[in-house]
Amino acid sequence: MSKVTFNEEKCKGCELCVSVCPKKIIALADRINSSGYRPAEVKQMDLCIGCAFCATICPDVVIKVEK
Amino acid sequence: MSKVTFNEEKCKGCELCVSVCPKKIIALADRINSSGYRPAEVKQMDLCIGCAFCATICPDVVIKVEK
Amino acid sequence: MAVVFDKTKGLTDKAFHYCPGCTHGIAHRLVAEAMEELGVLEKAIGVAPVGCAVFAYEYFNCDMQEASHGRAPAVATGIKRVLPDNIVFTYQGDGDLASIGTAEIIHAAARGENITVIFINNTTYGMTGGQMAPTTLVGQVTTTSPNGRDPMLAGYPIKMSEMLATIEGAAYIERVSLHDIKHIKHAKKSIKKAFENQINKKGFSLIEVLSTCPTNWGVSPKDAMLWLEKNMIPNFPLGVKKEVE
Amino acid sequence: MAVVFDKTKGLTDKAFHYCPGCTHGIAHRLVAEAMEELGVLEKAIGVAPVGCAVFAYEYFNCDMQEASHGRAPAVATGIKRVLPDNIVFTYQGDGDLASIGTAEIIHAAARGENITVIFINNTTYGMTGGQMAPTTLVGQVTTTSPNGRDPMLAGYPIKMSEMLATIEGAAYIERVSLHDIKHIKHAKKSIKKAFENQINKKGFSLIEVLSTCPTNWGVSPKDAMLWLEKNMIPNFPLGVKKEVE
Amino acid sequence: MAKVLMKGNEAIAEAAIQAGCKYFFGYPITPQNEIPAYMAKKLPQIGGTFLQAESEVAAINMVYGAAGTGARVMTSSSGPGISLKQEGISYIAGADLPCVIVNIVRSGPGLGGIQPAQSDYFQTVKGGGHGDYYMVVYAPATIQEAVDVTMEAFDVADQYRTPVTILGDGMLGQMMEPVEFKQPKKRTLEEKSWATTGYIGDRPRNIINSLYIVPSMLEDTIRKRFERYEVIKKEETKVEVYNCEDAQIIIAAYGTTSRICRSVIEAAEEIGIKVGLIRPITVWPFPDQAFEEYANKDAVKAFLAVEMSMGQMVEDVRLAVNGRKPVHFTGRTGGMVPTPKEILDKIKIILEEVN
Amino acid sequence: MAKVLMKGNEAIAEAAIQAGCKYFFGYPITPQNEIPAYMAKKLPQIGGTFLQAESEVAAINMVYGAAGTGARVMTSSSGPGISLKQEGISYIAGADLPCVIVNIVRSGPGLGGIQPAQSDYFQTVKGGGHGDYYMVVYAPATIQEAVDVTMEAFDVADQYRTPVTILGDGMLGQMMEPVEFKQPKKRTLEEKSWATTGYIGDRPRNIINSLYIVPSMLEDTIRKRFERYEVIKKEETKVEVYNCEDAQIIIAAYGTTSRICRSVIEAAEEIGIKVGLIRPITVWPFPDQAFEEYANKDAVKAFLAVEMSMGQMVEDVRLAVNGRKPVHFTGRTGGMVPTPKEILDKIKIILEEVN
Amino acid sequence: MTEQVIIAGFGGQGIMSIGQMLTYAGMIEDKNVSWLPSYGPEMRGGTANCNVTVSDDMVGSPIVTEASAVLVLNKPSLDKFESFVREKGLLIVNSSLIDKKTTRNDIRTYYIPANEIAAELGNDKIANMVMLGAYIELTKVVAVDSVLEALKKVLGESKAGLIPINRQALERGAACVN
Amino acid sequence: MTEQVIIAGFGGQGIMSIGQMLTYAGMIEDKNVSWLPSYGPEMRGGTANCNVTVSDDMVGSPIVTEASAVLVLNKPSLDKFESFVREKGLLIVNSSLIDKKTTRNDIRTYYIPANEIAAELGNDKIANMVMLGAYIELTKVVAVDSVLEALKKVLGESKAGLIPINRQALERGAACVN
Ligand SMILES: Cc1ncc(C[n+]2csc(CCOP(=O)(O)OP(=O)(O)O)c2C)c(N)n1
Ligand SMILES: Cc1ncc(C[n+]2csc(CCOP(=O)(O)OP(=O)(O)O)c2C)c(N)n1
Ligand code: SF4
Ligand code: SF4
Ligand code: SF4
Ligand code: SF4
Ligand code: SF4
Ligand code: SF4
Ligand SMILES: [Mg+2]
Ligand SMILES: [Mg+2]
Repeated sequence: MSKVTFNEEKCKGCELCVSVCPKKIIALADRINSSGYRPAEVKQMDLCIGCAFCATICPDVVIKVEK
Repeated sequence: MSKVTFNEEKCKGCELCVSVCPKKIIALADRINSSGYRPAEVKQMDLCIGCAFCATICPDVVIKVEK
Repeated sequence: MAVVFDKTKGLTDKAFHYCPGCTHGIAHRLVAEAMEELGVLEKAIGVAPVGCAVFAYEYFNCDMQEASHGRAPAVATGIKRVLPDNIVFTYQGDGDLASIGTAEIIHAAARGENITVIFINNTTYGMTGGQMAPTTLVGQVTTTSPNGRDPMLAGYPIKMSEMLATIEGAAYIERVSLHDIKHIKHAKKSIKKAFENQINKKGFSLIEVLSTCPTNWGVSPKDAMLWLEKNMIPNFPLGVKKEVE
Repeated sequence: MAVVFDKTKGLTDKAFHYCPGCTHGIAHRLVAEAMEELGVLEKAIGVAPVGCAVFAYEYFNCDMQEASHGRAPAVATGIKRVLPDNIVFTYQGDGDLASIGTAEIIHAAARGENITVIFINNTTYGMTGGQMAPTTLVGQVTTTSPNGRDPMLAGYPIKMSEMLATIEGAAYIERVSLHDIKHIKHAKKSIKKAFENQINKKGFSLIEVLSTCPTNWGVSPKDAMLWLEKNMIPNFPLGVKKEVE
Repeated sequence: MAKVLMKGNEAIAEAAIQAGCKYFFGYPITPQNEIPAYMAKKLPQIGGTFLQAESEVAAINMVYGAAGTGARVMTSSSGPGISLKQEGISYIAGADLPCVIVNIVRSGPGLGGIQPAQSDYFQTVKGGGHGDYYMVVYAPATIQEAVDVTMEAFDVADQYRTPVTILGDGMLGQMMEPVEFKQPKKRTLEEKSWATTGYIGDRPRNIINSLYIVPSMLEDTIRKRFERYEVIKKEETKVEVYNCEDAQIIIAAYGTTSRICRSVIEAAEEIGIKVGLIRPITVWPFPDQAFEEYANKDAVKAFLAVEMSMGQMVEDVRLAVNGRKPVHFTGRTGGMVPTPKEILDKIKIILEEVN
Repeated sequence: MAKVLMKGNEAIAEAAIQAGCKYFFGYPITPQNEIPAYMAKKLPQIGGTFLQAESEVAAINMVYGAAGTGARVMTSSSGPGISLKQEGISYIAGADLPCVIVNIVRSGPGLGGIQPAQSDYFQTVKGGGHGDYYMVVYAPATIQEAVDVTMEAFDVADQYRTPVTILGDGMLGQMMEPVEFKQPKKRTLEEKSWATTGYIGDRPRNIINSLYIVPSMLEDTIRKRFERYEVIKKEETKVEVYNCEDAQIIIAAYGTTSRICRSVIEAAEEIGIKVGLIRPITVWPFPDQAFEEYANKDAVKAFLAVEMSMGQMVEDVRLAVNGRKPVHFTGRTGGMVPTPKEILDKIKIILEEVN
Repeated sequence: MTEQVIIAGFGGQGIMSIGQMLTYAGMIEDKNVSWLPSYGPEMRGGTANCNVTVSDDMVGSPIVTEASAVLVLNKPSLDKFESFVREKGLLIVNSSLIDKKTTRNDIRTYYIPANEIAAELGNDKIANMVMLGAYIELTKVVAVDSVLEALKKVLGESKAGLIPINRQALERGAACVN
Repeated sequence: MTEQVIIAGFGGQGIMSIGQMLTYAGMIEDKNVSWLPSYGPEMRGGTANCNVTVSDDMVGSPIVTEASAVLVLNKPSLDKFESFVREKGLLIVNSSLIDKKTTRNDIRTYYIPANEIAAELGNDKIANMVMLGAYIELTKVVAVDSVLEALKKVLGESKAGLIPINRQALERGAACVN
């Protein structure tokens, strides 16, 4: 199993991670961070394969991936 | 026969005309023009073939060639 | 559990000010990772441009100088001539490098200045609100080409990499893209090589990075990636334009 | 008796201030003859540079503007955009065009500005007493490369024509030489074509003219011609670099 | 024509077009980007040309070329961009070419900031470029005035063959106010017989040039230009004198700062202090006379220059007042805007000192 | 060390080298070409670097980069080239970088001429670049003095983290006089802990920058810089006061012009007129005090500023004299040099007016 | 009458446009008006605000330092601009996004659930108009009709269809303070 | 003693170098000196001139407007600088290249066939030294030996072989005015 953590306060909700996740498990949350963005989060962490595509494309260095 | 005339006051004695004349008939005069240069002149006009090489290379538009 | 991916030490903790989805952020990370991996952060001196990356001096975790618009290569030259053993790089946009800074980049290349240049081509002036850049595509609408870039009026986009490749002093010129994972990974390798060249005193290296500006293109970050792939790459073919062994 | 050769009406009667044997004078005459022959003197507006040819405005028998150092292409652009049907040309040295004016010439080419550029490459800054130019050859001694141009310090000479030929907006780029009669005659043809292109609205044309500077090279005018042939031509190959039909 | 609500930058651009400006060469920089954007949209519609130059250096030289053909032409920029234009401006002045330059001032030095400032006064008014020359410089306080002086600027440029600068600031450029476009009073302008338009054979060749290798000839051209400057001083100086009768303190302020000072005048009135305002509308030529006049009045105890800078125009105020009354300064810089309260406090201190 | 006969330009270059300048970035322009030529020859011999930049714009930015590493660095130029450097100079001032700029003034505006002039005074002294800043400006009158102030300039630049300009003119650059090279008085200079030399982990990252997007922060940096300016005014102002005791007329002149004025003093003496000379050696900071002192003396009837310009420094003289005495001006421009006779004639006229 | 208003919120909340609308409306009613935006490199995503003056007299300084009214649409704006309201002035808070209450009691404060109301009206984007409606109702500085006329000019005739929903938003805002 | 000299001729006649030599010699003798060239874009081929001051006092203006002596080596220079000689001053004319006579009779004028003498000495290039010799003889401003020492410094030791011919030139010049 893999673990993906988001530095939520830095996320800008650009959805690039959403678009590249091969497992389609990332989506924006409903809450708003202090900059006014809806941060991304992994909906089903157990499906994550730790490919780090999300982290590779994230322009704001929001994501940490462990495996 | 050809005729080559020099606008002596403009000549700077650079000898480029001297160097390209196929007939080797151009040389610098002994006199000095008002800018302090020895102007070029044709020594044996009768040998001139009117090729205008001299005029073509003259950087100061000193030379007129007639044929 | 092993860490597969984490923020590089080459970046400070400061949050980027870039717009959501802007690939400037990716480019920053790749440069920072390359420097960290090569162990040169401690002797690196970066030169930030005027452009959206103007605050790069707050992000790269090394000594930085903020240059005036377009003059980063000259500033880098001044640094490198004093400190030839340090690692000096510039990070510049297309307005900065391909427009106002044309002379500076060309002559840095011509001198074979042993520096690394990261050139972010996003076909527009992001910072000032989306004006036409020298790299703006034909037909592309910007605030200063409101009817789309008309080559009769404003000419054709400049291919800086191809032009710089004609210069003898240039050691390594490559154009890369950030529009998908595969290309991002390749871009990383190229950027790293551009720094390695400097370490090995090979001379002037420049990586042109095709990048997005979702804000001024008026599309979503995801669509911006697609637009880049579909419109920019045909106009700006990827690949190594020059490499001296 | 028929006149085989006489001063063109394209030149005023003012004597050139150039040094003895300097080929700037030949280049002037060729440009003036081309304009006279094409009948465009009356609608020509020339732009003089800063360099030895700074007084060109006194010699060309047409309206003239004197531009600041390196900016002749920008000045010409300003003129041509107002008067698209006039004939606008610049006459620039290698310091002017290939150094300080790099950005201006490249962007005029990129815009496909419909102007004619005469580029006098004499590998040095004649006017200011013989400093190194971007086109100075490796090893060439100048006042600012007193031990000969060292590529490690100052890079390699720039081949402007080759570089400009990579630009889409450029319609016609050729390098010619003035070192002997044959080449002078060819140069004349090329210069004339560069003006014809403008008349036919083909866009940006530039003729790079290899030229001598006997004064700063420290040789006689005749030896300067030989030096040009022997040293410059191998470094700056003659010929058409780009021609759009 | 009815009033329209416009951004300062756009209003200036529209005013230029209505004044017959058909050519614009510029380069983007905040806070003046709406000017090129407006020009890019509008000029092609009237058969003019907008061109984004590769740099400010190129832009000002394109202006030089176009102005040399006799066309009405404009450029605009701010801070760093205006600095880059100094060589070109000096050439334009030296070649006696008419053109209009808009400077929407941001804070400096260096990259500084993009908030409004008035710290380019010296650069604009004393000649940031090399050599002996001046430009006519308008410093409008409202968008309406910006429109009016921009339209006039083209006439003045042509009449005296001089570059003219519109000195705004970020605030003036970015704000919106209602404006009306009215043609300025008609001037009789000479034909531009000096322009390089192609030599048709019916006139001598024209040459646009600033090089005079013989010093006495260069001196002659400069002296002639300075004679024209004297005429400009006489004919074109503009100033607003407000509430100065019986004023104890007279504020000197231009541009948007003067509007803040107006609020101060009311506030001062309320606490029994009579404050006047001399507002240069042209900062070159500087309205010396207005200052001289009030410097000689007994009621006036002191002058106070207020600027968004560390104190630049204050020197011109001092020169005009010439020691007859104390001249004080207060200001903010770096994009900070002085508040009415700060200014009023300063006035109180001055009055205490005086009494 | 024995005296050597040197051209002004070469002497300045040698002085810089002896002051520890190891880097020079320049671009050719008359009349300062001997400076880069000298540097090109000498710097490689001492392990330094001479680089001919692609333009003045590039040169000043190379200076910025090198100065940012803490190195002693210089550039030189004239007229058009100095104008092109204005953006860079403003950045250098805004980033608090020390460096030395040599301006061997030629006549302007525009391409102008290459003969000596002093018409770049405003540009140099009031800030030709954008924003609130000043530079220390030395205006030497002899080649010896040029050498002395050049050597001092590097120390002053480092001590106050400011650009320093040596304001010469074509005459000073081209003439030869005997000179001696003496180290200036030793100053204790702080280490350049702010320099970007690579972050070795034992100090915080260093950043060379002039951008402050928060106006209050920008204002803070500017105010701090202006506090340093106050110290400079107190500590570094230099002036020569010559023959001013009992003088009826005091001439204000700097640089080579002041030498012409010296000849006038003798000539005036001969016909019974007492003329003094106040010669600013720093034109920024301007020696206000010297003028104030003599403005208060009864013997002094008037001041006369003499310049190779249409009158620029005269404004600083007026500001210092502040109306206490009349301030007159005479000058030549365009490369013309005022003659002693002209100046003496002017003095006679002034005295007639006064009496 | 001189109204000096600060309107502040996130970029994208329509801060600038209601400011312009108010200014336009003032002009339509032949009042003296000015609109001054804050501008900066961080416009995107960051906070946005503008100053509007509507007055019977000539507008002096376009900068509002002592506001007759402040409209805040997000929390950072409340923190930043609360103190700008002059004594007895008006503070209008978008309570949909701001859970905090003002600490000042020398001013008149209204809490408007602008986003909720906008959502009810079926268009998230018109929360700004709800806020404006409340402000106009409280001050009567301009007539609702003038705002709608301004809107027409701004939107262009083609989007005239959006007028009714905007009117509703203004009215719902007004209703909140009645 | 203050000597203010103008030396003028064609470029290439060695105008600048005799000026420098004189200046150098003055410095060797611990006098106050200055040398000021005319400079311009037309140095080549055009006329060249320089101003030299040698004085016991501090040098004021390095520009010579009222010359104690003028040395002219070609005709345009005579035309241009004749008027610069102050009353009772010295004018030295290279009569080899200048057939004209001066029109002034308030000054002392000497005509030296400098080029002929140089040709006699077998080196066309030292006509300038002949002129300088005449000048020094007339004014004694510096010693001949000082000039030769200056020459050594300028030429460098390697060209010391040229000293004798230069000494001869100076002497022949001096002889012309004795
Ligand atoms: C001399 C100067 N000119 C103009 C500007 C204004 N300016 C700031 S950023 C920029 C363009 C940036 O575009 P680019 O280099 O493509 O970077 P991007 O924002 O697209 O990343 C301009 C013109 C400036 N600061 N200085
Ligand atoms: C801005 C500026 N920089 C420098 C100069 C000085 N300058 C005059 S001519 C010249 C170089 C000319 O060289 P080039 O263009 O090669 O012409 P050439 O004289 O060799 O024909 C320079 C640097 C100037 N006039 N203006
Ligand atoms: S690591 Fe891969 S699978 Fe896991 S969330 Fe990221 S992109 Fe999706
Ligand atoms: S890519 Fe990064 S910034 Fe964008 S939504 Fe995902 S985590 Fe957030
Ligand atoms: S025309 Fe030909 S042959 Fe006659 S002189 Fe000239 S070069 Fe010689
Ligand atoms: S080429 Fe012309 S200038 Fe040269 S010597 Fe011959 S005629 Fe004279
Ligand atoms: S404006 Fe464009 S380039 Fe700049 S940060 Fe935003 S998206 Fe990126
Ligand atoms: S210096 Fe050189 S280029 Fe200039 S005129 Fe003389 S020979 Fe020609
Ligand atoms: Mg860009
Ligand atoms: Mg050249």
